[in-house]
Amino acid sequence: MTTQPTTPILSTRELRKSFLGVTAVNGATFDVPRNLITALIGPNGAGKTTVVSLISGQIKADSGQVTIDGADVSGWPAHRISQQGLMRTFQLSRELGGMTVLENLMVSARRQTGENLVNVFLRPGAVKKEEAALAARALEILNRYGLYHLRDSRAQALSGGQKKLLEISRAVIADPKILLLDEPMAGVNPALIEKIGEYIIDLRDGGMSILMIEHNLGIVEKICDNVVVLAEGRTLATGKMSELRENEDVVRAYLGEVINADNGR
Amino acid sequence: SAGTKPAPLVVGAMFPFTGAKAILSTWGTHGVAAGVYAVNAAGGVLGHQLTYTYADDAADPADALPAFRQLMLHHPTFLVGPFSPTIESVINQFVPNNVVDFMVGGLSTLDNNTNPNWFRTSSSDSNEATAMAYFAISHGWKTAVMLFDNSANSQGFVPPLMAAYKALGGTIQSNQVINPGASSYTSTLTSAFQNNPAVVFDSMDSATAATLFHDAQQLGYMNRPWIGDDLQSSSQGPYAAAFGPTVTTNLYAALPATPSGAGYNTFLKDYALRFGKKTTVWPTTYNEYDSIVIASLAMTMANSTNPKVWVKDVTKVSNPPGTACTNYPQCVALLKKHVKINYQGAAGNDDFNKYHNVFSGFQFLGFNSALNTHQVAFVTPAQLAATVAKESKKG
Amino acid sequence: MHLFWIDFGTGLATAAVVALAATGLTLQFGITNYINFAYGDFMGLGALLTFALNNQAFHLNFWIAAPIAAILVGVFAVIANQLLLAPFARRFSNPALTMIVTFGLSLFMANVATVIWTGNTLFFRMPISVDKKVGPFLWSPDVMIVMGFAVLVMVMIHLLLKTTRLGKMMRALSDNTSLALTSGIDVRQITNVTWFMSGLLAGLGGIALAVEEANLTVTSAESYLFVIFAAVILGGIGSVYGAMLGALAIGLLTETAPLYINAGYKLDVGFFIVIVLLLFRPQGLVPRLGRS
Amino acid sequence: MSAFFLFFMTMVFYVIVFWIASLGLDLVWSRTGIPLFAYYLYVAVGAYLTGLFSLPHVPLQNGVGNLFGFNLPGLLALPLAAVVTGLFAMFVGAVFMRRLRTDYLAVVMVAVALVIWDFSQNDITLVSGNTGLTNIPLPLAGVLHININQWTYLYTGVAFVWALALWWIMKTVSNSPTGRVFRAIRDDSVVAATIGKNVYRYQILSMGIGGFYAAIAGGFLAQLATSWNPSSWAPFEVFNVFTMVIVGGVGSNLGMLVGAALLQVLFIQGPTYVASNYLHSPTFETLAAAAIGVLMWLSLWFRPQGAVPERLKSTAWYLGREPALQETINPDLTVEERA
Amino acid sequence: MPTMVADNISSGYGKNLIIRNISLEVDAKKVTTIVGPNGAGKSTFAKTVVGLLKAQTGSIVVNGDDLTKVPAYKIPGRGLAYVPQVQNVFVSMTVQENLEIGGFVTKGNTHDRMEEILATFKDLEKARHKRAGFLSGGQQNMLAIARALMVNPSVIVLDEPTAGLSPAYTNVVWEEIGRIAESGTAVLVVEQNVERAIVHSDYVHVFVAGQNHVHGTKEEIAQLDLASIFLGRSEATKS
Ligand SMILES: Nc1ncnc2c1ncn2[C@@H]1O[C@H](COP(=O)(O)OP(=O)(O)OP(=O)(O)O)[C@@H](O)[C@H]1O
Ligand SMILES: Nc1ncnc2c1ncn2[C@@H]1O[C@H](COP(=O)(O)OP(=O)(O)OP(=O)(O)O)[C@@H](O)[C@H]1O
Ligand SMILES: [Mg+2]
Ligand SMILES: [Mg+2]
Repeated sequence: MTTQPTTPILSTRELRKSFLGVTAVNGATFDVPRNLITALIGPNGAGKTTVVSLISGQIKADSGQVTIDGADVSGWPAHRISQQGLMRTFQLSRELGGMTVLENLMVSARRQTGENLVNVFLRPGAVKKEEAALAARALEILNRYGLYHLRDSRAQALSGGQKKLLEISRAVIADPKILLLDEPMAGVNPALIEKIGEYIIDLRDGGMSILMIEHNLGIVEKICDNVVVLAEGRTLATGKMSELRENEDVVRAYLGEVINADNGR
Repeated sequence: SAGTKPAPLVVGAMFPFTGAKAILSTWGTHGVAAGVYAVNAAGGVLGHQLTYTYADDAADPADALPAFRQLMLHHPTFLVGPFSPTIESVINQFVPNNVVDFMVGGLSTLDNNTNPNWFRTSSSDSNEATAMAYFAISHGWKTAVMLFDNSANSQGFVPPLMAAYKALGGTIQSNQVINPGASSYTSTLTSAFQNNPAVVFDSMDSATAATLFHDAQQLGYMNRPWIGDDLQSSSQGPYAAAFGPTVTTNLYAALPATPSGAGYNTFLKDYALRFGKKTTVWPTTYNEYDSIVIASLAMTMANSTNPKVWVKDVTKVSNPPGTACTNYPQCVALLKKHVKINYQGAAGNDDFNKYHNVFSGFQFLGFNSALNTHQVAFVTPAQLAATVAKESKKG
Repeated sequence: MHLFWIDFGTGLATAAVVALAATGLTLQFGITNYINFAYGDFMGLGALLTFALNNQAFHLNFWIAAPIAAILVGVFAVIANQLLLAPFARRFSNPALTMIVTFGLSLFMANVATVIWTGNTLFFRMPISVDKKVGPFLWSPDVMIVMGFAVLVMVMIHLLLKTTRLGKMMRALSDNTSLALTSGIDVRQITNVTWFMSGLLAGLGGIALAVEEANLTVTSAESYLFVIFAAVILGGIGSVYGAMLGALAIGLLTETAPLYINAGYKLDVGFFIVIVLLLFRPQGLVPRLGRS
Repeated sequence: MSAFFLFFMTMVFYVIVFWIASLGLDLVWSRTGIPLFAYYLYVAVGAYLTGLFSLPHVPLQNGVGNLFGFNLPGLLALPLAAVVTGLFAMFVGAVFMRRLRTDYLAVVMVAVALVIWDFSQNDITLVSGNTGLTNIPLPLAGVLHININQWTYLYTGVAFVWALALWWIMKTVSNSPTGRVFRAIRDDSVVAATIGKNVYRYQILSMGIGGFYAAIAGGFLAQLATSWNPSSWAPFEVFNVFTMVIVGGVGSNLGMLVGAALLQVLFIQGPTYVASNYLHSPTFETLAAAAIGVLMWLSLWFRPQGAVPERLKSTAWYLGREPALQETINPDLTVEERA
Repeated sequence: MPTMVADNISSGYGKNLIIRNISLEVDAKKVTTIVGPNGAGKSTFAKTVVGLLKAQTGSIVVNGDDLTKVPAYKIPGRGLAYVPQVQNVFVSMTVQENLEIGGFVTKGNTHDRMEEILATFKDLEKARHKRAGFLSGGQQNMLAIARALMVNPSVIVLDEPTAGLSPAYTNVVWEEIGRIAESGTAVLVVEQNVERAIVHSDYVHVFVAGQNHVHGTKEEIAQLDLASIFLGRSEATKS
């Protein structure tokens, strides 16, 4: 939080998406400030995961606009958005099960000379050197996230919590400008939650901007600089967690009573 | 030297034993076995007995070459087969590997063959097609539809049949390519028969024919003559069985050569001796039988079992001029007396032209209610030649 | 116009055959979530067993032999599932591998059937039926029986799935296998029932196909398999009603197409439509909620 | 003796050809996760194009002919055909990979192969329908003035050199970062896209390489048999190649050689020989074909990793040595044993 | 006598054992909770109890009825119901059909029971003819629990019923759990959130690395330094 953010790193405008007649996202509009941790909270089925998938391009929006670092990326395919400097993790971990943990990280790195076949055959030396350097960097990250001893196991053999960590380290190695985390703490034991919280703060201090979905309000309060509340696919409120606890709309939609089953969905 | 018998001579036979065309191997093996039986019963060739060995080409060109190499392991002096689908993938092997081949099958692309070691003992489909056209016109059937499946064999009929039919003054109203194995041909038939043709020419595999005939019955199209190729010629065969009630008046099948006469009777006798009286005489068996007799006679005449030597005598024993002979021992006896012979085989005169093709006449068969065949007409080689001459005048 | 209606009638007859088979295929897919490439051979087995009972072994009347044969195919399908497919599906979560296993089953069945029945064209012993004009259509009594029967089967399947306990259990299983197990559904038994029905319908479809084709060979149903697939995919794989709809569409399209294009390509019309449809609507006509 | 050697060489030739074919399928199917049931289509396209490139133009007459022909030397026609087939495969990939989910893709791929097979049988204007291409020239035979038997030896050698080169290329590709991206797509294509890989482009690339390999195999088959027609490539023959891949070991380049040899010798050529020479009955052969299905089941069940299993790439493999880094034991992350 | 007794259970996937020699008891009218770090084997234990995994050693007895060798699909009929953590409803079927399926294990008419349950779960009553796939995550969890209750089980096993639920729903679900226990059912809950578990349950088991590390009443457990038990990584499962 050294430089005062000028333009938001990420912003969405009037995002809309429905599945088979069910509206999941209905005009979500919010900004993610630069170099801060922003939480995206809201009741189950509010459309949080869908919003993240719309931003990262896994799902095409019915309408609306997404801007990353000033560039309008609406309608771009997922890989191009990712190359723009955005990384995401998944609510239900999606590891590359048949590859080793080390390879899970290596494959995620950006701009590899060897990912072009021409270079593989014409510049084998350069590719080889780059690979060794990359492996070393991946090992460092694995060490930081406590996965070093698992480097040569197949990723599918990891436990639930380890897979969450793998998701985060796989995003980190790509050194994104903005990181989207979908419930990184869900199903993780309390001790690890603390730890992951610290890692996320470290990443922010290293210059990354973060948007994380989370139901654990304790941790949200602790580490997030900024909170966006989503309900029924719409942005309900934004602000600091402490302010939002006072906000009646937020209390009604999320913290207090259960929403009625007939409310639109 | 006394007491030791000369080594047997090997005949290699290459047929599809597996795959969709496996039925052809039944034909081929019966013909080869009958021929070998006939020659051995008469004391063999130059004192050698004949034995035979088979290889499976599965009617697949990619499998034909290994099959050929398998046969060569037995050092055959000549081969019988393969049928049309695979001949092109082995034909270039015969000269370098010093083996003579006798093929059975109508593939019209080989009508102008120049390979010295290749002979065809069955008449080309192009002749058969011409005969079918001639037969139809001679009955006054001047409008026709053509229903030929997409196999190489059937499609080989199409250009010569069209040319001949037109040259003789007929009109082809519709030429449909039949895609085998469909569940119905109703729509194909309805569009083909729109203009009420006088006659139908057809060739297809038996399963497809069963479906198509069934549909044609439903639509009432079986009330006119259908002229099929030699596949449809067997007594109680699947085509006749599927044709329906009008089979006795409306189904005709072309059959190359003249399975009648002395040569054919000799063949029938040998066939019955080898397989028993009741065995079906499969199509083309007389062609394979003739192939073996002709090769054996050529070896006898050349007094050599080396293909390089005797291949030159193949046409000499089978073509005129010469004393006609209709069975192997009789022909051998004449050759021993240094008489020039002209073998008249089971399939007819077996005279090879300069492209090593035989050019036989065709008979047309009809069926009785028990689905047995009887000859309805015969188209002579001379009539065919005249038709072809007319075509070139028109073209 | 006259020709069009005759072809349309044939299309309906074809649709009946395709619908029988397609329903069986899609039921099984719904439960097991992998495509059975041996389904064409199941169909063929139905026709071949009918042939065996009709012409070879007991010389039963065709209309008696056919249901017995179809039931035997059902039993065979259960055995094939128990001994081969279920163990593979349990062991390998990747359905593509089980798909390859069914490919192997197809190869196995086709070749063993060739050993038993040869590759020759076979005919049922049944009287030749004469065509009848029904409205603008031309149908033989055999084909009309097949069509009526197909409609009856479709209605029964609808009632089974929507109203009976067994049907609801099947739908539950198709939705989520392990949850069905812990909800007290005997998954193995329901899976077997499904395979039995799938086999039964395959057998019936194969027999109907042979009746329509007026003959059978060991591989004729196998080569028809992709027409069935086309119908199933068109309707959205795993969806029973979709399969019925798809069958109707494929039957009518392929049989009327030759009025406008070379008849040699009429089946390709079906494939072509499926390919184009999938490019624009990848989930089929009737998409299915649930497993994604 | 020479008959035996020629037979042996022909077998070797087939093993080499199917090694090449299974290398290509292995890349597309086992390493990129595309259920390419249309693989034999590319074998066929390669064969047809090799023929057309090396044949002269034969105008259609009496239902036989080829629409075009370039009279190129066979040695050149083969790689040229493979390149064109690779581009064709990429085109097919570009059309179908865009939207389809895996099981639809599998079926649609078979449908595409069947439609084109149907077309190749029905259409007589392009490549003579079921008659197909004939008299495809023997490369080099005319130049060196050798007969077809000597040529068989020579060309088996040529095929072997090709196979070695293709093996080395495949090895290099699969060990490269590009190969790693392929495997990521196989494991989870959504993840591959989120980490910035252009999944579609890599899938098409994989299809292109696979098409190239298939075409080389097809071209060799056509040149050896000097002919090619629709019965040379019933689309379901692809099952044999899948079995080679499974038996050899998915993802293993040397495994493909083992799989190809095993299937060709023990399950295809062997039974044919035994059936016709000793048993005089095709039943045995048919049962051997059925046994290929059984072989695949047994192999998948008892040795799913195949004869030569794929090796995981360890840290040491990447670094070229054991990692020097010692794990920092993070005191927060260790289990504290309590009594 | 406890309603359910699990004695000396060991189990795992394939050849490697994940949990070893675990014993625990669940009493009627009581909420018993299992907590523990990720990978400790909590879900594995739950799956073993309900027959999804085969117990390598030990026995499971419910109301004196030995269920150890009983196949999974017969277990609900014997009074032991299970609600998995994820994918716990039949998404393509309506709420009512989901409940009907829950009733299939009993022979008799389940209509009255369904009305009874729908009366308790007001949200579900309103969504009666909706397909379950269109419910929100929390409502789906609710439906799953309701379905398990259709047969009046003696024991109900809930695997992380509140994971990923919003705070509001989390409260609702815990209240419901309390009510279920009051009605006479023995409840076994697997839970991540230790604080919650301690508040709402009567008895707590702490699993660490596949073993029942400590257990006691909620008061006893509250005394322990749980953080240091939890802090740690589960051992890697190398294959
Ligand atoms: N692929 C899909 N098909 C159909 N409906 C979907 C799909 N994905 C999401 N939905 C629906 O969209 C709505 C929003 O879902 P989403 O997963 O975005 O919610 P969420 O806010 O992330 O909830 P949670 O906190 O439970 O993860 C839900 O009603 C859900 O059922
Ligand atoms: N299907 C499986 N195959 C092999 N190993 C598995 C499987 N499922 C879980 N495991 C392993 O078993 C161990 C225990 O898993 P389990 O799911 O029981 O943990 P848990 O205590 O429920 O953890 P969490 O709180 O993360 O859900 C883990 O190490 C995990 O890797
Ligand atoms: Mg979510
Ligand atoms: Mg768990």
